[in-house]
Amino acid sequence: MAVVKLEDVGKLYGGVRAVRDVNITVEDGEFMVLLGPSGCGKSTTLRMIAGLETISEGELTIDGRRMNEVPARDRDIAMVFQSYALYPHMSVRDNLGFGLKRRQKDRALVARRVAEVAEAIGLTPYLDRKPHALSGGQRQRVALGRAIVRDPKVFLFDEPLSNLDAALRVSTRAELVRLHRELGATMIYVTHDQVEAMTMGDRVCIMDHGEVAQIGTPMEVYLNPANTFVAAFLGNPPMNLMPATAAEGALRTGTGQAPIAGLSPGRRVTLGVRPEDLAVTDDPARALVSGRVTQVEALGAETLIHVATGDEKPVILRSGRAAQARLDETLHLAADPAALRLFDIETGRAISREM
Amino acid sequence: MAVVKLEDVGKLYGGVRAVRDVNITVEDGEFMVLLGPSGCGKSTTLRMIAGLETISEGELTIDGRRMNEVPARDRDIAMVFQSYALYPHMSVRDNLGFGLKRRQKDRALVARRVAEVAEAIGLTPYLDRKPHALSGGQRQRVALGRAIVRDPKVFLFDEPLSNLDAALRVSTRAELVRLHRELGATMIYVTHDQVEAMTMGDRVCIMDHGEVAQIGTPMEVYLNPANTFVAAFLGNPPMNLMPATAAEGALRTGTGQAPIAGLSPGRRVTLGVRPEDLAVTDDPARALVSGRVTQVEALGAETLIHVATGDEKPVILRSGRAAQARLDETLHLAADPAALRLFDIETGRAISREM
Amino acid sequence: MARSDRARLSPAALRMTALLLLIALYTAYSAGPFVWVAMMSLRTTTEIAASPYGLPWPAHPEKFAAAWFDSNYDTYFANSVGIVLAAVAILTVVGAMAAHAFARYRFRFKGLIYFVIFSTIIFPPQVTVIGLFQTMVEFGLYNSRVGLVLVYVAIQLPITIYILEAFFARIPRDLFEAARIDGYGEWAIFWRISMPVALPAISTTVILNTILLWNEFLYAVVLITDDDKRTLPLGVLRFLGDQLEDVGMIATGLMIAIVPVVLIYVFFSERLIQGMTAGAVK
Amino acid sequence: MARSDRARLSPAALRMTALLLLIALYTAYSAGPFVWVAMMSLRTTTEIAASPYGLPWPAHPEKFAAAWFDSNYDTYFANSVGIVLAAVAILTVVGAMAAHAFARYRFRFKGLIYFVIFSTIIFPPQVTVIGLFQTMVEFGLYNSRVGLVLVYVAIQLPITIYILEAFFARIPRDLFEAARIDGYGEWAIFWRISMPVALPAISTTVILNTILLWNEFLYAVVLITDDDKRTLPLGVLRFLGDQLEDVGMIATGLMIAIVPVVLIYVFFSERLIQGMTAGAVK
Repeated sequence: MAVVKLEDVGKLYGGVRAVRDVNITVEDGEFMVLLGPSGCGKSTTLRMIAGLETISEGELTIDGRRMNEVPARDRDIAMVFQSYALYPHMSVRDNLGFGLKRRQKDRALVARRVAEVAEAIGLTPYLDRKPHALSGGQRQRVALGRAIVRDPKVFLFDEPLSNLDAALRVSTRAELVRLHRELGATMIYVTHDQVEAMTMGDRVCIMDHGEVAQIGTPMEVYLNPANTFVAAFLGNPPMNLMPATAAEGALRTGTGQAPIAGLSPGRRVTLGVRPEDLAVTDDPARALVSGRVTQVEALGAETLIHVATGDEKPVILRSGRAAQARLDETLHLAADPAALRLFDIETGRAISREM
Repeated sequence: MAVVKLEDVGKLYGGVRAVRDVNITVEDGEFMVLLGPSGCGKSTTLRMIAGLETISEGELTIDGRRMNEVPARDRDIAMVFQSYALYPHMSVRDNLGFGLKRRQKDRALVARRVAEVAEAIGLTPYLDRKPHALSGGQRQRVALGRAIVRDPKVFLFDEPLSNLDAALRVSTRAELVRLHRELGATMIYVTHDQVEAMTMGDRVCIMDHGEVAQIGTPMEVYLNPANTFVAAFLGNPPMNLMPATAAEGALRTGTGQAPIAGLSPGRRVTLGVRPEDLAVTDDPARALVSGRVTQVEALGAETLIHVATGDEKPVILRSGRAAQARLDETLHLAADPAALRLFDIETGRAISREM
Repeated sequence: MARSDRARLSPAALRMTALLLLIALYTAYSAGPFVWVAMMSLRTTTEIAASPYGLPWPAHPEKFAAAWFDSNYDTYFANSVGIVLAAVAILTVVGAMAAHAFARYRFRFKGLIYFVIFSTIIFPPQVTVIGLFQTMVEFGLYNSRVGLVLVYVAIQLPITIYILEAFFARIPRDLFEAARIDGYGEWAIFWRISMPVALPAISTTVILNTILLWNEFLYAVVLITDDDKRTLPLGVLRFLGDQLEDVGMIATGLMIAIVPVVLIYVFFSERLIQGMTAGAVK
Repeated sequence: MARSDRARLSPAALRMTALLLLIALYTAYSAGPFVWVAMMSLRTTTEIAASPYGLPWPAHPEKFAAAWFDSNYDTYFANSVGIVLAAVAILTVVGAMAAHAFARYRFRFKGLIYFVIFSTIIFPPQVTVIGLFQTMVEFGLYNSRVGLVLVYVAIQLPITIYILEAFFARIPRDLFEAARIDGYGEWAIFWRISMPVALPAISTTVILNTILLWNEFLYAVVLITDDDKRTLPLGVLRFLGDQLEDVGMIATGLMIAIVPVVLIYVFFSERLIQGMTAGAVK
C-alpha cells in the first residue's frame, strides 16, 4: 500500500493557474475525499495524481518516489471514472481483465483473478455480456471491479456515484466503505456531494478556486470550518453567516447579541451558527437574532424556518417536523454561545476563541 | 386562470402503456407537483397536457373545454423546459418576445411587455445578449421570462431547476414560490426531487410506473403514504419498512413488538416507521426492533444509525448530531405507536387503523 | 365493411398512399436505366434493334463469357480488384490514424493541417490531373498500378478523414484514459480501442471508398495506358470505342462492371446507412 | 543565451520542425501545379517553350481579355454562374427540408426512403449518364440549362441531405417544442428555427456544392451541345481542343475557370471547416 504526497502542486493551463499550492498527504490505507464545487480543481488534482494531466508545479510522490515524470501506466494506480469508461466492444470479462493482461502474461492467472473479483462483487452472471446490456448499477460495478482486479497501490475515484439513482447511490456508498475496510487500500475520492464526503471519508479535503481550503475529519470540518467558504459550503442548509460587532463582553448582531468576550470593542466580524444550533426563545433579551418569518419549508422529517433579520440573507432555523411558524410572525432565536463561530470579516478566516 | 382536469388519461407507445388511468384535477391557481422516479410517466403526462404528445386514452380539459385535439399552440399554455430550450440565434429580447409576436401584431405592445417582464425578473441588462453569453442561472431566468411574458392560462415546468447548482436551486425555488403567489396562476411542475416537491407544491401527485400512486398535500403524503412505494420514495432516508405479524393486542416484528390491536391474529403486514420517529430505549421490552449497529453515518447536522434486525434491510434511526453509537453495539429502538404505519403485505396498500 | 372502410379513407392514409406512389416513381426513375441495361446485356444487338425495350427472352448468358474472355475482362477485373483493395486498405488505416490524431490530440497547427488537407478539394479534377500526370511521370509511377493506387488514396483521403474524424471525436475521452491507466501505450490504444469502437464508421468508409473507386475512370484514363493494367471502367470505355455498333455487347460489358458494386451494396447497405446515420441516432 | 537555447533544442521542438517541414512539402506538392498554371497563364506560349518553369515577367494580363472576349468566355462564365447559383439554391432549400424531415419526424418507411435516396450513389456515372441522357431527351430538357440544373440537383442531393441531416439531428428537440408552444406551425419552425440554427452546416453545403458543381464537366459534356449554353469547364475543354498547341492560352483559360473557386475558398474556408468540424467540436 502507499502514501500519496502532494507538495506545492499546481496546474497551469496556458498561463492560467487552475490549481495552486496543493499540499496533501494521504496516509497509507486512508480514504481521502476531495470535496468542492465544480471548477474548484478537485478533478484536476486527481487527474494529476493519475498521470492524466502533467504537473506544472510542485512534486507528487507515491511511497516517497517522485511521480511527476512517470507515465500513468507505470504509477500502479487504478481509477474509476464518472462515466465508468467501460470498453463498449469488450465483454465484462475482457473489461475486467484488460489491464491485468498487460502486466500478467499468464492467461490462466488472469482468468482466475477475474473470476475471483467477479464473484466477490456479484458480477459472475454477467461476465459474457457487453456493457450496453447492463444496468447503470452493474456498469458501475464493472468499473469498480476493473480497478480491484489489478490490486493497485492507490485507488482513484472521480465522482463514481453521480450517474446512479438515489437509492443505488446510498447502497453503493456503504459498499465502497466496506470495500475500503476490507482492502485497506489508499483511496482518493473526488465528489461535489457533501453527504458522500461526510459518510465515506476518513478525512476530507475541501477545495475552493484551485486551493485547499481545509483538511480534516468530516466532523472537524463541519463543526470548525477554517473559513467562511467551508462554513457556507458544508451543511444543507449551510451555516448562517451574519455580520456582528464586538462590544464590552458581548457580540452584537443587528437584532440581538451573544455573550462573547475577548474581541477588541468595535471590531466587526462574521458570526456563524448552524441552523440546527438555533432555537426559538420567548425572551427577546436572550435572542441572538430576531426577525420576521419569510418562509416555512416543511421537508417532512424536519422544518426549515427562514427569518429575515435585516441582513443580506435570512437566518435559517432547522427544527423538527412538529415545528410550527406562521408567515410574518416575529421570532426570537437563541443559540448556545459554544456553538457560535467567528470569522474575520475581510479574509473570512476563522478566529480562534479564548473565553 | 384555469382548471386543468385529466380523466382516465393514458398513453400508449406502440402498444405499451407508458401512462394509465391518470385522474388529476389541478384547481385554479394551484401549484401541483408531479413527483416520481425517472420513467414513472410524469414527464409524459406533462407533455400530454402541453400538447407535445397525443393523448391515447381519456380526456384532458382546461376550464371545461376538451383539449385532446387542440394543437399545442392553441392551448394557451407556457412551458419551461429542463434544457431551457432558448433559441440560440436570437437575443434575449427576441427569445422573450418570440411567442408574443405570434399572437400580438402590435410591435410596440410586444416591446413594452418584454421590457416589463425583463425588469421584473432582472434581465434588463442582458436583453441584447445571445443565450450562449449568459450564465446557467440567467438562462433559466430567460426561460422563465419567456413563459411569463405570454401570460398563459397554465404554466408547465419540466424539471426546470435540475441544471442549476445547489445554491442557485435553493434561491430559484423560493423565487418560483413567490412568482406563483404573485401571479396566482395554475402551475404544474414535474420533478424527481422530493425537496422541491415538499417545499413548492400546494399538492403533490406521486407517480409510479405510469400510474398515480397518491395525491395530497406534502405533509399528507409524507405522513400518511397511500402505499409502500410512496413510503419508500419519500424521505431521505425513506420510511423503514419491515414485515410484522399480528398477535393478540400486539404486532410482532422479528425482534420486538408494538401495542397495535385490531388486526386478525396471524395476519402478516408491512410495518412502516420513519427514521426520525425511532428512539433508542434501554428497556428491551418496549423495543419495536432490536439489533446490531452496522453503520454510523455522521452527516454533520444529524446522524444516521443503521441497525441490522435480521430483516432484509437494516432499520435506520435518524438522530441528532450528538448521537453516539459504536459499531456492533446492540440497540433497542422504540417508537410512538401513533407514528407506525401499516401496509398490506401483498398489495402494499396502506391499512387504515382503528384503535 | 371493407367498402365502408375504403370510403372513410383517412387523410393520413391518403397522404401515405401518395408518398408511397412518389417513392415508387422515384425508384423506377432511379433504377429504370439499370434494369434496361441489365435486360439488354442478355440480348443480342439484333434483338435490341428490333425492340429496344423488350424482355430478355430467350436470354443469352453466353454473352458474358464472350465479354469476359474475348475482351480481356478477366484482366480488367483482376486489376480493379487489386487496385481497389490496396487503395481502400491504405485509405482505411491512414485515414483512421489521421482521424484518431485529429480527434484525440491537441497539437499546434492542428487547424492549419486540417485546413491544408481539405484545401485539396477546391482544385477541379482537370487541374489536379495535370499536376498528377507530371508528378507520376517524374517518379516513374505513370502507367503503373502502384501509381494509380497512390492517386486513389490521395483523392479519397480527405473525405475519409472527415467521416472518421466526426466519429472518433464522439468516442469519450475517458475510454482512452482508462486504457492508459490500464497500462497501454498510444499505439495499442489506437488498435485496441479506437479501431474496434469506430467499426461502424470504418465500415462506412470502406464501402463508400470501394464503390467510388470501383467506378472511377477519369484518373485511370489519364494515368494508365497499357491495356493489361486497365481497370474495369477503362475496359468498358474501350469496349464503347471498339464495339460502337454493338449495343448489346456494350450492355454486357457495363453489367460486368456494375454487378460487383450492386452486390456490395445489397449486402452492406444496412451497415453503410447505419454508419452514416450513427451521428444522428447517437 | 540564444545559442545555448538552440543547442538544447528539445525533442518536442525537433518533432515540431519535422512536422512543419512535412506540411510545407505537402502544401508545395498540392499547390505546385496550381502555381505553375497560374504563372503560365500570364506568359505566351513562346516564352513557355523557351523556359517552362520561368517567372511571368514581363506579364501578359491582356491574355485574359483575349480569352474572355475572343473565346466566348463571357458566355461560359455567365452560364456557369447562372446554372450553379440555381442548382445550389434548389439544393439548399430542398436538402434542408429533407434533412429537417429526416431529423425531426418519425414516419413510416423513413429508413427505406433514406436508403432509396442513398442508393443512387452506387451507380457509376457512366450508367447514370445513359439514363439521364434518355430522360432528358424525352422531357425536352436535353441541351438546356434548366435540364443541367435539375441534373446537378439530382446528383448532389444525397450528400447534401447527409451533411445537413447529421447537423439537424443535433438540434435539441426542445427547441422545436418550445416554438410549437410559442404558437408556431411546422413551416414557420423550419424557416425561423431550423434554418438559422443550422446555418453553419448550410454554409458548408452551399460552399461545397458551389465548388463541386463549378468544376463539374462530365454531365455537362453529355447533356449540353450548343456553344452558347456551355459552362466554363466545357469552355476550357473546347479551348483544349481548339488551341492544342497554345499552352499559354490553355493556362489562361484554366485560370479563368479556377480563380472564382479559389476566391470562394479563400473567403469562406474558415466557415466551411467550421461547419464540417461542428460535429467534432460540438
